[in-house]
Amino acid sequence: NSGKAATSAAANGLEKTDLTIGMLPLPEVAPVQIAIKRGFFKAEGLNVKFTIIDGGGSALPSLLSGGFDVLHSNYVSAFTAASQKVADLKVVAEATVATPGSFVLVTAPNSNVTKVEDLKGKTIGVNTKRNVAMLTTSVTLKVHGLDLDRDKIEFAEIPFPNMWQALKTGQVAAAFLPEPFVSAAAADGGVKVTDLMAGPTDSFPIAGYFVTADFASKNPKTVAAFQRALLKAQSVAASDRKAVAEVLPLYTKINAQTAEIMQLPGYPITTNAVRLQRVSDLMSEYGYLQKPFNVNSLLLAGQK
Amino acid sequence: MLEISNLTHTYGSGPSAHNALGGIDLNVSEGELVCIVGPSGCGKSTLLRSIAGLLRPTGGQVVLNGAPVAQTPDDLAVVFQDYSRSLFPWMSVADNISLPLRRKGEGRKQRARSAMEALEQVGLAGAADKYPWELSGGMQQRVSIARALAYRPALMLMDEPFGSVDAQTREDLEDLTLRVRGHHNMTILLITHDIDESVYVGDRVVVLSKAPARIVGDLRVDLPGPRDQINTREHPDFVRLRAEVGRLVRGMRTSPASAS
Amino acid sequence: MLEISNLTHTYGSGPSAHNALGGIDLNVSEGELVCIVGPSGCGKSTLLRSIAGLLRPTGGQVVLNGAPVAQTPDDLAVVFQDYSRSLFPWMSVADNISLPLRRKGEGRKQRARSAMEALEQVGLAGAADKYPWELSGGMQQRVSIARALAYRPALMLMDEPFGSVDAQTREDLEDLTLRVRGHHNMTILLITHDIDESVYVGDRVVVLSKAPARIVGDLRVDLPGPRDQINTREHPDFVRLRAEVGRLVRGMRTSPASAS
Amino acid sequence: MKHSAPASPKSSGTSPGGSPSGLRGVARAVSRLWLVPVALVLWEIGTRAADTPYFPSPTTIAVKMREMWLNGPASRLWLSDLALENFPPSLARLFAGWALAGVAGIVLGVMLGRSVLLARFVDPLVHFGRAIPPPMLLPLLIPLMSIGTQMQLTTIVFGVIWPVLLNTVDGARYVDRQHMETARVFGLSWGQRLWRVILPSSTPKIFAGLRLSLSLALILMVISELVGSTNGIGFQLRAAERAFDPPALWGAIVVLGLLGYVLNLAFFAIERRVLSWHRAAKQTT
Amino acid sequence: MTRQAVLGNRVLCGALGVAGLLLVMEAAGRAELVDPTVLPLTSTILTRVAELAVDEEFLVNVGATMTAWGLGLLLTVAVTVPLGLLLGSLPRLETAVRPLIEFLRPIPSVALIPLAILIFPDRLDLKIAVIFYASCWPVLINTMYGLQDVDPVAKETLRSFGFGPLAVLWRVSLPSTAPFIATGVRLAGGIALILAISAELLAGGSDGIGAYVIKAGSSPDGLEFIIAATMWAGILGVVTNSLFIGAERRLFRWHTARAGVTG
Ligand SMILES: Nc1ncnc2c1ncn2[C@@H]1O[C@H](COP(=O)(O)OP(=O)(O)OP(=O)(O)O)[C@@H](O)[C@H]1O
Ligand SMILES: Nc1ncnc2c1ncn2[C@@H]1O[C@H](COP(=O)(O)OP(=O)(O)OP(=O)(O)O)[C@@H](O)[C@H]1O
Ligand SMILES: [Mg+2]
Ligand SMILES: [Mg+2]
Repeated sequence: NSGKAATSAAANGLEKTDLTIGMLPLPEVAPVQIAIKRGFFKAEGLNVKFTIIDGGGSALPSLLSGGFDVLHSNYVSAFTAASQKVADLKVVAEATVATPGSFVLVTAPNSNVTKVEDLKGKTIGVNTKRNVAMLTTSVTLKVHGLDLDRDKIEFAEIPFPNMWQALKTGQVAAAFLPEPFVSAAAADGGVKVTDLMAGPTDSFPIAGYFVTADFASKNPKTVAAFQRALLKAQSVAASDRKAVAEVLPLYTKINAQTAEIMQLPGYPITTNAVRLQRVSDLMSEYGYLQKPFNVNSLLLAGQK
Repeated sequence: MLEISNLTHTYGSGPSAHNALGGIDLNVSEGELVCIVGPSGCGKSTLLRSIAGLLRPTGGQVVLNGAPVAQTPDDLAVVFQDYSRSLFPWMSVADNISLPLRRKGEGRKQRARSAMEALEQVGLAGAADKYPWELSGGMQQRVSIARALAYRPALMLMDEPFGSVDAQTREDLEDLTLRVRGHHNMTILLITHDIDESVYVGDRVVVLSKAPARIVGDLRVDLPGPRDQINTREHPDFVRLRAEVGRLVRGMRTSPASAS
Repeated sequence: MLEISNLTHTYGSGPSAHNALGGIDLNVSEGELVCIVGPSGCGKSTLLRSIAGLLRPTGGQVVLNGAPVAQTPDDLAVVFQDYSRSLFPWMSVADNISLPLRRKGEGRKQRARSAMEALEQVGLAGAADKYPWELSGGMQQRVSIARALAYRPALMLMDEPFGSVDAQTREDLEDLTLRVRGHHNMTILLITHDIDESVYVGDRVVVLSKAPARIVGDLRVDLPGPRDQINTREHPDFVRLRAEVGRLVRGMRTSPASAS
Repeated sequence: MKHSAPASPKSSGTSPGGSPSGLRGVARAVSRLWLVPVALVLWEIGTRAADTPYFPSPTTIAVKMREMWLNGPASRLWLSDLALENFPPSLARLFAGWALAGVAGIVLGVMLGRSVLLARFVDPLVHFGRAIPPPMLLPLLIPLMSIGTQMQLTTIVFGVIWPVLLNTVDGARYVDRQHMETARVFGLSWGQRLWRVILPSSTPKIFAGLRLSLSLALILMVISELVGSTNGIGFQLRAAERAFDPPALWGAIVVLGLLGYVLNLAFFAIERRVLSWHRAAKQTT
Repeated sequence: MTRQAVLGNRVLCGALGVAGLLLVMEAAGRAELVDPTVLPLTSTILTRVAELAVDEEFLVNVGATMTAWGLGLLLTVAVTVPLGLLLGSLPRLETAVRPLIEFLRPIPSVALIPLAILIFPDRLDLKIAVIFYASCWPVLINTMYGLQDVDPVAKETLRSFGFGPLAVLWRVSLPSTAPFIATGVRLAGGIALILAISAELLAGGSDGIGAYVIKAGSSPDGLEFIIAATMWAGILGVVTNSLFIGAERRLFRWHTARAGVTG
């Protein structure tokens, strides 16, 4: 099999066949696993390995130093880095867009917070400040007529696995939770205050796959091969929930049971500049970016 | 006041074990000054440390005022052979001396006075504010004597207390010890290598054999009147006793027991 | 070989300064054994440490074999007064002795042999594999003597080397020192408090005054033939010299200088 | 060592001959600090040559620091609002945590050092605790205390107590036997043994531990501000990291370094006083 | 077993101490002093701890962490002890370098990890570098403090036999400082473990306890595994520490004997 891969690699003229991808252990990256498992990468002549990371932001240096070739990162971090000119990045593909119910503002059972307006003067838990969690929560608050400064709403950084602890002990009044934490919280009596991905954040792009501009220009064929294989897997994931549930235990601790009931994110099969620009625009609106940032600079020639 | 019966001690175990005390029986009555002599390394310090409760002997027992010694007994002072390591380098000389006096319930002023007095007695009045490591060997030794004397214990154990001072100072310290003992009715055990000294200061001289230490001689010193460096040392009994002790000590070195 | 001229040393500075050496002039020729006596705390160890280059005197100089001593001179051995602290607790007795021999370029076997031999000479043949802290005070002192003897230095400095051993052992060690000195033509400076000893082993006895130390007597000891513990000590010259040294030392204690 | 004589505790610290003249003070400062400008220049040259955004040059960092923290009025020592908002709470956490850890470490350390039996029972727990990375304590801390000061202090204490504890255990356990025996013989009370013998004799080691833990406290202060905090130097550091603002990140690092240097200087001054006997006693000429 | 035998047995006493604490914690959980849905019961955690012990995947991760730990600590000792001896015996150099040391020491490695990644793309190199950075300080400081504690008479003895400063350093200062250095290394051992795991946590990686924890964090049920992995970090700490203690006891018998510490 590897012999075949090698020949096809030669035939394709790939500049680099061994790729390492840094990714978070989330349902978002299930397609990468599908592509590995079903040999989509192999078929393109690629040999893909993955490394678990803790956050797109803190792993970015690894991408820059060549520790990874491809990085799975949320857009907020990546756009911030790009606009700060810390890194010259290119989007290889979109990883996920939000689906209803996959990112929810949750409170503990018996909490006196039942609707968004009750959050005045309260603290909200997010996994990381200045990321998609805080951005979408801020947007939602604003939609409900709340203002962070005026209404003295604060954010506290708490890792997702500890969020339920923090909610139940009253450390935070409400928390931003993604799946599968939403399902788990619901099972223990957690109350959904609001879906965070609605209105201005409906189908909000969450994360994508990035390479450095340098890598993209030196390895165009490899990047194209990677895209083809990944997109194939994206469409499998988008249409076949079983396929996702199957691979989740390979790289996460999500058990089969949870995998079946949890809300899956959307797996887009195109890279949509307009959609991405929405993230960037919201980021400048909420002060995450000092000046407007045009995502076109992140796109590869074929995506524009 | 002190009854030692069949005291034995062995350091270590197995093939490298060393039998230091081979069954010591010794009674010391109150107010007595007993000198202990014996060859180097025979077990004198070991005996003394057993009496002070610093070492749990492997056999036999030490009874002090009717009670067996398990912990360090009350009202005891020791002048250690290794005096330089027994002074606390973080305290001035005066503090080193007055620290134990707290136990005697003496007030701050009283303690300072006692310390000064003791320092004067050993000829170190000027060294009160110095630190031990600023003193010469002999001065350190005198500080540790002063500490023990100022404490006025019921039982005083002295391990070669005058080994590092000059002849004249040594005589003064011997006389000082005798004087203090007389005033306060202390019981004193004094280890020395100086046979003359043992006869001069002792009421009794106990001679130990080579390891394992056993008592090979226990001589009562019956010298007349208050002792005096010149007359006592010329007294015929002194000369006789000294020769006798000398013979006993020397004998030990060539006795078959020493072959072990 | 050794010329000391106008050596002074003051410890510390300011009001608490202590003037230990007050101008010492001393010449020692090769092969001589000079004994130094003086009251406790007068500055003997200070003098010795200056000669060994362990202390930079505040004035004067020490010239050894024509060269001023700045660093520790070559081919020197010291028996420290504080013998227990000068032995290395992490090494066995044999290793303690053989360590300096490395400098002499001796091989491993040769070093072991020299160490054993020295230990036998001081009567500690059985203690080679023990650690210093397993030995009695007197045994430790003998180990440190053995170390110096095994080194066979050209110049040996001994600071109260026989203070902690019994009378018989002391005599043996005195004779041993004399013997080794004769064999290897060492120059020896020996500090002692025992006036008899100073006369018995010394070619010369130098008497120091109370602090600041000055030389108040320098007596040549002209005793006949090889010395011998019994005959020498009975020799009329011995008795005379010993009395003279005694007078000098005692005199110092009551001289007005001592009031300082 | 070329000192002419061991200084006595009274005269230690200042050079012989009383107060140092201005010139000598300058010379001393130069001998102490000459390496700093050299290092700075090398750093500047190195970063300029490398020219990567993650490693800004010291001048860039300095400009950024000035902009962030030093644009206030002279009456406040030029500290900006941002500085006043973030530095004092951090320092308070730092000192409170360090002091708590110091006291607890010394007390526990003496207990464990002197009681063989207690040590036997508790030793595994100590070494267990020591090996747990403070950030991993979170699941245990959240249920037990409230986010904010309580949890921050706990994190700091938990992180910095170990050097003090271990060094104190060591110091208290290995008091020279002769010293302990002397104390026993003269019937020193428990308290006297502790205050007059065990503690003084362990101070060199305790100070080594305290010194280590002081810098650790700075580190733990940062770590403690990573979760649930709304101000502090660590919070700013995290924010700079999130905002991909390397000069600000380095600015926080430099502040920590400077703070550490100043704290250590102060600590050193205290230590010199407390341990003067030790230095003098152990000095060879 | 008699009371004497129990109290005399180090391992047994330690186990009793641990068991006692665990019982108290379990009791607190059962009495609902702490909500078991918030903090899992001690018995639950212990089950997870036991599960991990036979979980091959986890053991591979432990292996990776310990490899980094061992190499990092080795590098630390190999570099820092000589450096500490050098600085401790050359006061002038020490004075000059001290500002830099004191500046570098308080810089948190967590802040440095992202920067270190840029220099060390390889995860093992990164871990070793970070471990070195954090754990060299206890060794350095303890070495320098230990040097101050050397008995001057011992040093003078060797000097008097004509040995040079290097020989004195090697034969007197080093051995007599060794117990102090050992304490520093023992401290460093704990810090190194923390840093190995922290580096894995922050920088990610394909293996290591920290990587396992990140993975466990992907799921709400992961909390128990995270706590269990934390327990394993502690257990590794106890194990490595007892190895150190055992070695120290062998090497520094003289030290213990001189202080009169029994057992
Ligand atoms: N490190 C020091 N600091 C200050 N003063 C010192 C120091 N060492 C010694 N002295 C003082 O110098 C004087 C001489 O000390 P030295 O050790 O030379 O005496 P010594 O003649 O050897 O006495 P001894 O026979 O008692 O050993 C003493 O008065 C002592 O207090
Ligand atoms: N800690 C120890 N471990 C093993 N053996 C020891 C220990 N302490 C002493 N010994 C041995 O016990 C014997 C007696 O020692 P001790 O100190 O009692 O002798 P001593 O009579 O005081 O001798 P000295 O007159 O030389 O001081 C010695 O042979 C010594 O080697
Ligand atoms: Mg003895
Ligand atoms: Mg002396």
